[in-house]
Amino acid sequence: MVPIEHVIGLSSILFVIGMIGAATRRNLIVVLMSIELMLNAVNLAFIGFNRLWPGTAEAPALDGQIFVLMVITVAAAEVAVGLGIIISMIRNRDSVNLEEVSLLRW
Amino acid sequence: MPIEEICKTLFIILVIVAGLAPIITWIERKQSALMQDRIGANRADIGGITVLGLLHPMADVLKLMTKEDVVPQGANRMMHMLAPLIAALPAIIAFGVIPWGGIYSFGDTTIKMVAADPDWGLLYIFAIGSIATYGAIMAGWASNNNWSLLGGLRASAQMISYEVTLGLSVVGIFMVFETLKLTDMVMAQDTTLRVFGFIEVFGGTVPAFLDWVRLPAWGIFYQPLGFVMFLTAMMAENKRPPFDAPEGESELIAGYFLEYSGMRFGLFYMSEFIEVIVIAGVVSTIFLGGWAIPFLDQATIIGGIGSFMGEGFATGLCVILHFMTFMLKLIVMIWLQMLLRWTLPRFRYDQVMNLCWKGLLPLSIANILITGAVMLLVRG
Amino acid sequence: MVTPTAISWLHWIPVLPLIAAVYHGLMIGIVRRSTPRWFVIGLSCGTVFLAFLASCAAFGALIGMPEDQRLLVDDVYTWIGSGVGDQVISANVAFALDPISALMILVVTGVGFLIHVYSIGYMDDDQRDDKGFQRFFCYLNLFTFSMLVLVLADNLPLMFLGWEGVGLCSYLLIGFWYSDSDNAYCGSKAFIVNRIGDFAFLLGLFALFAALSDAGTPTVTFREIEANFDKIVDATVTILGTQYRLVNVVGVCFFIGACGKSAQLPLYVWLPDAMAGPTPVSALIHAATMVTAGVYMVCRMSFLYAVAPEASAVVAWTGGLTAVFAATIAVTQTDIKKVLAYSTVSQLGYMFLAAGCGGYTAAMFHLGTHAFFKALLFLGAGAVILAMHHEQNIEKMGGLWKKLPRTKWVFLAGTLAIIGFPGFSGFFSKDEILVAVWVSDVPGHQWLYWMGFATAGITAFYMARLFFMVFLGKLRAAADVRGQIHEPGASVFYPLAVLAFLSVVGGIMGVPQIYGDWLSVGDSNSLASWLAPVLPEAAPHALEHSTEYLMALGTVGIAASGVLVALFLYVRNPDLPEKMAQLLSGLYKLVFNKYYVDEVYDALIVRPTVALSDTVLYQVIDTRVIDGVAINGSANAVRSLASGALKYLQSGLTQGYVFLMIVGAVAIVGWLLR
Amino acid sequence: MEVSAILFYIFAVMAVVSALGMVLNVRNTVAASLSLVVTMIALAAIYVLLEAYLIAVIQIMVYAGAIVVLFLFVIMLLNLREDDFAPGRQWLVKFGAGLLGVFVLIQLLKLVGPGLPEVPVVPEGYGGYRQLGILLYTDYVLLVEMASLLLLSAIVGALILAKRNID
Repeated sequence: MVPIEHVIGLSSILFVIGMIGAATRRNLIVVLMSIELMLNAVNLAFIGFNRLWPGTAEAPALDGQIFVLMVITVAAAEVAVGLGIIISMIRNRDSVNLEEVSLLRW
Repeated sequence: MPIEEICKTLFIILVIVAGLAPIITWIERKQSALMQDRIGANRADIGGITVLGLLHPMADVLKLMTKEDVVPQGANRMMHMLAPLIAALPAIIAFGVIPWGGIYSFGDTTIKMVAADPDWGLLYIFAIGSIATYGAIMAGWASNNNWSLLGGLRASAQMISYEVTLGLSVVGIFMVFETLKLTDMVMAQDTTLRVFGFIEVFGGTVPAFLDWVRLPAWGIFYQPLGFVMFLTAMMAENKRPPFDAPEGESELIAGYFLEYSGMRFGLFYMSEFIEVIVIAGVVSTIFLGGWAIPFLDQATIIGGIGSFMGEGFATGLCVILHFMTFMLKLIVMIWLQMLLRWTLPRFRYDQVMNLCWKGLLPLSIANILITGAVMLLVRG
Repeated sequence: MVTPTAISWLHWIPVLPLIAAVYHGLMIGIVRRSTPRWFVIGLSCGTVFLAFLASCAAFGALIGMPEDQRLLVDDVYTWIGSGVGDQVISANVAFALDPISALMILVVTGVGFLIHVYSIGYMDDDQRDDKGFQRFFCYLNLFTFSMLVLVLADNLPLMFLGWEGVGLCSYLLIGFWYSDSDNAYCGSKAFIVNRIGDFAFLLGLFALFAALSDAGTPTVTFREIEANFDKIVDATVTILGTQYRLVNVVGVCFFIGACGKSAQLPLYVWLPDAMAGPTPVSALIHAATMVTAGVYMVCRMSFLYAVAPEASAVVAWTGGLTAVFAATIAVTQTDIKKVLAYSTVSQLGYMFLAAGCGGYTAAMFHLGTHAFFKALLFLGAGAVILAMHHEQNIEKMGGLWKKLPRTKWVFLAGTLAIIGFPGFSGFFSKDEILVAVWVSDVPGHQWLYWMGFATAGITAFYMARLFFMVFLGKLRAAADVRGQIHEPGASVFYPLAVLAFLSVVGGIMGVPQIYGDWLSVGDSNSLASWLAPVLPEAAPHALEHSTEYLMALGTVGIAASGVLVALFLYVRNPDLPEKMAQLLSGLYKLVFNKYYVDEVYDALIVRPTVALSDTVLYQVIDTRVIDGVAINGSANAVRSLASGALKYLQSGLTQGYVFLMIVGAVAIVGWLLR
Repeated sequence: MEVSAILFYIFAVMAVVSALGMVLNVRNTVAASLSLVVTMIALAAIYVLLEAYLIAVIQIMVYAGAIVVLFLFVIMLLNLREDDFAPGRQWLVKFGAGLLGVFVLIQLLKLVGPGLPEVPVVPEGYGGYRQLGILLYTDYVLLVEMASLLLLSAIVGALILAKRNID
């Protein structure tokens, strides 16, 4: 198996890609997807580190994987709500362009 | 080692998939003809020979291969091409984990009658099944056609919804067999279930004559409700009648593969039949004891026959018998699906959804609860 | 060190009344549906009666045990547990039954039950608000519970819990008729005055615990304190530069607490006002049980006071002064309940006098007898008040001898008991106290003795005065009530009868040995021998019998003279008192107005406090500082900051927010990785 | 260099490329989401290589099978075919984001750096559903409960957001 540094490197690359996407794209759906990508990158890091300290057969140390499960749960909830927001947004102003939703400002 | 795997995979693809699927189209034709009281599928002939219409599949294949592959205007070409593959591929590779025989040892070599036997086999099938959604979605979206789009929408919604039920309805089986490994599941079912054993739960003792009343320890006897729900959900995943709202002819001409023709359409078409086989395989593996012969487990056969005809011969015989049993069950399940497909009318779309969310989902959860309670009672 | 014996059902004694109280509370507060009267009565009185039976059973169990092993403990659960290693404090909800508390629970549940029964008749005509009846019994049960917790407590915190509980119930019951603002005021007064004492009590508790934990044995359980007490006997504390012995400080602190609860100088002022409550309350709480809690506590901590002569001296002198002081006030009061209230104060002073002089047995003895006859007197007064249609001024009574054929006898019994008529309970207990004072080595104990002696006389005088003015002479009642003066009902009378019996013969339990010899009864003072294992031995009994006879005779003599004076003044020629009042009007006014103590307190403490809190605390601290600066100021600051600068960060562009988030995250990570 | 390493690099490249494809594909949202799916599946494969089997399967089932399908569903429902986003006119943001990204990437890589211990052999049953399930329902049961609460609230919230008129 490759050294874990590479796995972490991959995860950080993905994370940065997602970050840039979240920061630059103005399509709300794509922003959400970029956030998903960031979450996945984090999951990858978790899995990698957990692979590095797997514990023993008697006392397995699977905290990383369990955390990944939780992250996936959160991601699912986030997507549900986010898509709800998108739908209501489309319904109200017929667009998913982030620059058009700027009511909440000074 | 890789050689063995490759052989198995080829066996699956060539024999079961490529071989069985066309035959199933023929079966379906015959079945429908039978039920509609007509003589179906008997025209195709080579020099006047019609082998019960068995030539029809070949004719179909020829026709599909020779037809032109049309890509409509303004369609996303790449996705339009990719969609059928994505639809067909999961169905085929889902076979990898279905055991069509047990684990046999000839002297020092052991043979596993399954291509891949991961610890998480059933989950693998679910995962693959969830990928299959994309075929429909991509097809519906890529072919630049409103009906296709609607079909794709319906398909995706329906498949996501039923995946939930699919997963939950077999949790009871996980709990009973305490494994996700399909081979282990079949092993666990290769025995008998004492019908009156529940008496001991309440502190009684089973009288001997009642102790002889037994059933094969099949999942269906542990989880009748789970069996029904699982079969329903699987068939809904397959988008065949009565769950074919996504491609309902009367509403959306052909749904998501409206714009397809030639072999690409053929792939969609085939994938449904392959899916039928997969369903039959999975259901008979989980619920009908796979290759297990009722009341006659492997050890008994090998021990019994091996005693006077030699270990090796007995094992070989066992292999054949098991394979036959599995095939038999497969055929039965396929036939059952055909029966349903030609019996039931198409559900309306909202009915499909209601059945999933308001019918099967609560039922499956209740099933889990009941199973847990009973297991607590029985196994402590 | 007595090894405790486990007992499983002791906690039911307090819990039973609690059940009733909780039920009533739920019914009144949450369900808000009125319960039928018979059920209220049955539940309240029934639970208390059951508690009484349980107490008797416990008492029997205690008697059944060997002399020096009499300690039953019911450890219910750990209430406060904290600390680690050897620095651990653990206060359990544990109930301990030893001879003292056995005596107490018998008194509390027994007298309490009688008073419950009495209340049925007394509160029957109480129409002031719809739930009044049930509310009254709710409080009464709650009080019984708290009192039982107090006396049964195995450790100081739990005792303090009961201590506070009885204080609360006293407050609730004094202000029971809260629709009249005076009553509410009196309740608050009682509560606040008690706070002072409780504060001192807590200080003593903390000091004791601190010393014990310094000594390496942090504990709050009575018997463990007693066991480890020798470690801290010689400990000293420095307060304001001067060094005191710890035991004295703790003793004084506890005694101040006792002062608050038991209405001693200078904290007695609340008790007379407490008479605003219903009469059964005055009888139960402010005569029989609660106010004796201080005495009980001093006896409970007697091992401490035994080695703290200065503290004991404080106790004794405060008790003695209170006894005389209150007695003199009682002479001039005209409200029947006020007279009894001051008499209670002075009798409590008696008890503290005894306790301070090391006569703990005598104190407990007088506590018991006093519970009987003072409860009897109050209930009798209540009966009279009922008969007079809530007329409490004795100058409007008189001549009830004919009108109340039954009540007068029980009242007479109570009066004789308190003035120490030979053979009645008060006689023995008072003598015990005086003997204990005489033989004690408290500085100036002769003075204390003469104080007690004088008090006996004054007590006889004012009690006789009360009795004569109420029952003898001619009827001075208002015209409208004259016609309908009637004997109260059975539920009022029979408790009186029982209490009368008890206060007549109650002395049997502690007949001093001299009379024992006289009656040729070995060990006649059964109470002393009963309490002997738990109470330290009083000063060596260095008196020959002749002296004791002489003292007893003196007491009887002065009491008799007091009665005769009263007879002369109030029966023979009833207009003489007026003349005397005119004659020495200054003194009369002084005494009649209770030495203006309330006014002095008002001027010295209440008004300055009110003024301070009104001007400084409210107008400056609260309005200016807290409201002005802390709340509005911060709000204004935030608002100006936001409207000035921060709002421009709200560009409304989501990308901008994401950007800022990322920058911040990067900054944090960079800081962490610096 | 053994098989698993080769596979890992293949899947890594696949993941990065498809992620870039998702982020940079300005015109076609559906294509973007499909490339996200590819990333997910590649990641799942990498999980398998890291012997986190259950997580891999769940990754496919939840992310690929449910979440992205939901994205696609919404995209199709709203029929966002041609992206109506005017290009350019925010080169500053893009530039800054790129710069920031590079900085963060360097930071992260520096943070990881070399010097992690050698990859050990996994114990028996590592990453299987048994151990994970046992852990989830013993040590982390509170976490599971909280997750269930979270999902419930998410369902309700999504319903209220998407419902046309709450009645």
